[in-house]
Amino acid sequence: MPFWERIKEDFPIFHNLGENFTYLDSAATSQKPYSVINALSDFYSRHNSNVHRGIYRLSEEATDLYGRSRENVSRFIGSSDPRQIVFVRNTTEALNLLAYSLGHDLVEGDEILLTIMEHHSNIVPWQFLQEKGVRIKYADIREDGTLDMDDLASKISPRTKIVSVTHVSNVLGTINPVAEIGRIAHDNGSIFIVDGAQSVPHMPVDVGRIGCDFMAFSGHKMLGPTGIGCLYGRIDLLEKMRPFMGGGEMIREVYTDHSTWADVPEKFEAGTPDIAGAIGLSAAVDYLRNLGMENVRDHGRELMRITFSLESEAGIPGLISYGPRNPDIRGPVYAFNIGSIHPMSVEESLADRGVGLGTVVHPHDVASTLDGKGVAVRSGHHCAMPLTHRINAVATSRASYYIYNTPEDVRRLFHSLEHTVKVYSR
Amino acid sequence: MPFWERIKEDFPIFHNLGENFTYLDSAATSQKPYSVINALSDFYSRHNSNVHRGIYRLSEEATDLYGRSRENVSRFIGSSDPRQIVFVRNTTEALNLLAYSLGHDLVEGDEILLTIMEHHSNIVPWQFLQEKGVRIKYADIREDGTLDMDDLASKISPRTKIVSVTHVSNVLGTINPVAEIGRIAHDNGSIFIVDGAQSVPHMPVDVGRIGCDFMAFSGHKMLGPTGIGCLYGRIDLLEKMRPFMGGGEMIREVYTDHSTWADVPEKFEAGTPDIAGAIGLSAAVDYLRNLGMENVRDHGRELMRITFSLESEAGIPGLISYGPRNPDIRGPVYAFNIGSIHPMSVEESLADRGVGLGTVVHPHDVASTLDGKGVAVRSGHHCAMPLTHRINAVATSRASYYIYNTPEDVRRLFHSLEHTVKVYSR
Amino acid sequence: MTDEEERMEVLLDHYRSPHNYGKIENPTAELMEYNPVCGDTVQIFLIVENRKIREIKFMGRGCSVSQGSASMLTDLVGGKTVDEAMSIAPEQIVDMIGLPLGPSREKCALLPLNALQKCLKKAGFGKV
Amino acid sequence: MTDEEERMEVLLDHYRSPHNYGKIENPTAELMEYNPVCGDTVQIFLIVENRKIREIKFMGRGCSVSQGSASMLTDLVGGKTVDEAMSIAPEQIVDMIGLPLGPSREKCALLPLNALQKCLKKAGFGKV
Ligand SMILES: Cc1ncc(COP(=O)(O)O)c(C=O)c1O
Ligand SMILES: Cc1ncc(COP(=O)(O)O)c(C=O)c1O
Repeated sequence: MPFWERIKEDFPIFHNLGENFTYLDSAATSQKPYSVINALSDFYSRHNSNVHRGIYRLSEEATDLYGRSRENVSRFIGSSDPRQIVFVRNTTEALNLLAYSLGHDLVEGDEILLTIMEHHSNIVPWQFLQEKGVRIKYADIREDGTLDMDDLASKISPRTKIVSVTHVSNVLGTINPVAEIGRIAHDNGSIFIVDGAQSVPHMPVDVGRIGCDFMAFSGHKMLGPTGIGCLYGRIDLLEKMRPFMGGGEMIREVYTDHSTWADVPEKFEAGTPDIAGAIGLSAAVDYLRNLGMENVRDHGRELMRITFSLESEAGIPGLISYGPRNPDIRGPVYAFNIGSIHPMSVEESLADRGVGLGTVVHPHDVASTLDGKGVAVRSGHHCAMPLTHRINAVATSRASYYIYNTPEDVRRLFHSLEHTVKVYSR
Repeated sequence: MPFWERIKEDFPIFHNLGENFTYLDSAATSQKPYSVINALSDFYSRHNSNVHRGIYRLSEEATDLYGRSRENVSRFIGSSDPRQIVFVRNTTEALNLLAYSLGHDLVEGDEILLTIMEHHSNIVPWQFLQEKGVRIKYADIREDGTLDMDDLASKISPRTKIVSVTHVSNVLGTINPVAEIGRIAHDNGSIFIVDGAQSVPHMPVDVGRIGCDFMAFSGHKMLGPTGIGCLYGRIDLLEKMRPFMGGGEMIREVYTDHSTWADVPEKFEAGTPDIAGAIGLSAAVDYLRNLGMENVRDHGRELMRITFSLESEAGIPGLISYGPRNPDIRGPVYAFNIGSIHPMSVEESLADRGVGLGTVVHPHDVASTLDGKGVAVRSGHHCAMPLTHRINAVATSRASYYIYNTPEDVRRLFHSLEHTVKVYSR
Repeated sequence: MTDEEERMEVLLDHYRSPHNYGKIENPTAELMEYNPVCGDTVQIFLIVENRKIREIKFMGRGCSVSQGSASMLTDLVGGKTVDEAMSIAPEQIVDMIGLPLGPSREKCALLPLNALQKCLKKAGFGKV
Repeated sequence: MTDEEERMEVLLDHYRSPHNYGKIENPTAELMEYNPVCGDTVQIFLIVENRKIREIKFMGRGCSVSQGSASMLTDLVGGKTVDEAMSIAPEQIVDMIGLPLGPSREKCALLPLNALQKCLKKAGFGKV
């Protein structure tokens, strides 16, 4: 078992920002251990050169390091072939690649099935296809913040070409039953895409067992550098797909009137890739594998348990929190509000009496007051506006945990929340 | 004046790989100084968090650093407003963004005018538009490797919606008269795009003086990290354009049935950007500004002068080199061959006698033999197949220089070339 | 109480019991301003007579900074001329609140001023 | 001369005066293989009789490694059975050349073998 209490020592930022810094925004981006930062420096200081096409040794070294990073990431998510990993900037680019490439073949009346808890990255790229008459449907959630599987089943139709679902909600923390959704999608003949942005960093993920056709995730949320992310895709599907961006590296031959494409995955990696980023991500994968993803998952679950128990102990007036209460189907994300502020409605506005009444603290004020106590949480719609509206909130505050967080960090959250309520109810 | 002879000391790779390492592949990617590598480490060790939307201090710091990087890059290329800088992965993505966004409004019969010396990044994205009937024309080059301006003028037409031209050829080194081409394009009512991948790193570039509507360039070729590049675009045009990728950060509001876009430049930056990459690029810009871009340009010109003079002194049998001989219209790129190997032609094949005869050394053998002497050059088509065919070569070898290269490096190139010829003519 | 705590108290008073909160029927001008980054909203209603702000009300949703700032601003400009209102500088609002805000909360603080000045412009009282 | 220099000499001899260079009219099978990364090309012509390679020729464009390897390979397989040819492993070619190649030049070295085996497959002689 990892020594969770000592993990912060591997992360220079905790050393530099000191004892009083409590980082609870890892769902937005994670901190980076020395090993990842050093992998970047080491690449630039010893191996830096462009990949592919160079036949001098340095370039072969860089190509080799880049290729090994791909293999490493591939193994990490249970992909049987490194060619199934396309390096992109982030989850968002991975999903856009799919929306552009798969979307090209969709026609008016075709349907895409999402859920109401999707991140904007898994909504907006598909909305671009609406202009050609493609329709988007959203599976709803139940009262407890889980996905309503009946609603999902009822919204799938013979026209549903794509089902794209987040593995773990970045607001509710809900872990969706993706293998089951995959069966429903495949039985229906639909392509099944999983947004793994919040799962790959936090739990063992095996694309084979999930049975997804594609999975998107970001390096920066799993200890890796910014600028690198991955699209996993089944090789037979990637091979059939049209490329997304055109340019260097992704071609076989270019003539003035036409071009032919390189093999997968290069076909989808136009231009000089983020070579150092891929190498940094590989170092992050090594770090996580060394901890053990089962352990990482247990740690996250334990922090959620502590969160729920401190929540009841603290009894903060007006505290509302969102998402499933069962830590087994819950990622380490805790979104909450102090009092509920509904979106302003123009119809009701005559009866409106403002918001500054009772035990209601706006999420901004929560984040700001917590920040004053050294606790970094995010507030807003967390790039999930449809979900925020669905739970009838203007915004939420969100604490999200990762491997370096400790029970003490959770205690600090609740102490600071108590302080916040005091400030705003004076 | 910078001490050119001491610049290598600022680059850890030269320290680590030692005296005998002569890096002549900066047109593919440049080496990185300590200041850039340290900027990355420093960000991850002290300021790392996601940008935008966070109201805790750390996130405001990261947002501030990211914004300053944008301002710094903007000033560096003479842009009057930082909102005109969109951060992308590389030149290739910048040009794809344009091809997708501007291309959306093109219709059958519309024309795009390129030159035959373009990099694949400035060809393939436009070829994607051929499927909707858009036509691509290529302005030819003259015998001396300069752009044939008469040919360009003759190929522009009322249907020409876009003129997109490289500022400096990555094979011939030709510096194109972009301001003049811009006038021709604008007089014709065409949008004018400049591929600055090989100019921004090597000479003072002022988008205002050039008068281009858009310019694309890559950080990794100008001392910056991999994974970050820029699209400069005139603010009024960017504001009118449709977004490229959809997702987080680029939206104002997302509803289940539609979304609205954030302001420029965020509208074009979907998902978590390469925050550290942008900060690293800004450090690279500081380093270059400190040297002085006029000095950088002089240094490159001087190395080309030395190259031409060593070329004539050495009198290497069969040596052919490409591109203009006048260092004033020539970037620090030197493509050459030892003997000429034409592409294999099926018609001539009966008369074909192979290539292993006379003083002909294949570019691969050149690069490989040079590598044995510690000299790193690239060989191949340098992502410019149409140009390579145009100059009737199967491939070329290319030495390309940057600020850390010295006259001694050029001498090593020619010594090693002499050695190469000896090996292959024994 | 420190100076900062005192100013915080003032802001919170405005937030908890906002002055000039509500709607004006048939206003001279009305405008809703929205900060997409955080979702804060301020809607301004004005009655202007002889280039003077005779009445101002607001409604809104948001944090203590945006709503408190709106309350303080409406106190400040009631009875002022439109030219005076148009010439209020962002720094004045930040000073009026008097708390260390940081860039994103500064945007919250300035939302009501932006709404007011846009509203006046929309009604044709912008400087020429 | 070192061992490596000697092997280099052998390769260069094959490169400068390739064995079996040229075209066969009406071959049993013919195939052109191309390495898109570097543009090297090898075209193989075969006459097969009774599952034996009676004649093999090649034409090509490329570096000493790809063309030298083609020359050596055609020497090697002339007269062999198609099964023998199909069972040549990549390592044998690398050993035959006997020089430190590195990954990208190894691809050059293997281009002729790939061409040959693809050509045989195309002609129906692939293992089932
Ligand atoms: C002229 C030119 N344009 C575009 C590119 C593509 O740059 P990147 O691979 O960084 O996208 C290059 C670099 O190879 C280049 O030299
Ligand atoms: C579920 C989910 N999907 C997608 C994303 C987008 O990730 P990125 O910004 O790295 O593209 C996020 C991160 O915010 C997320 O939580």
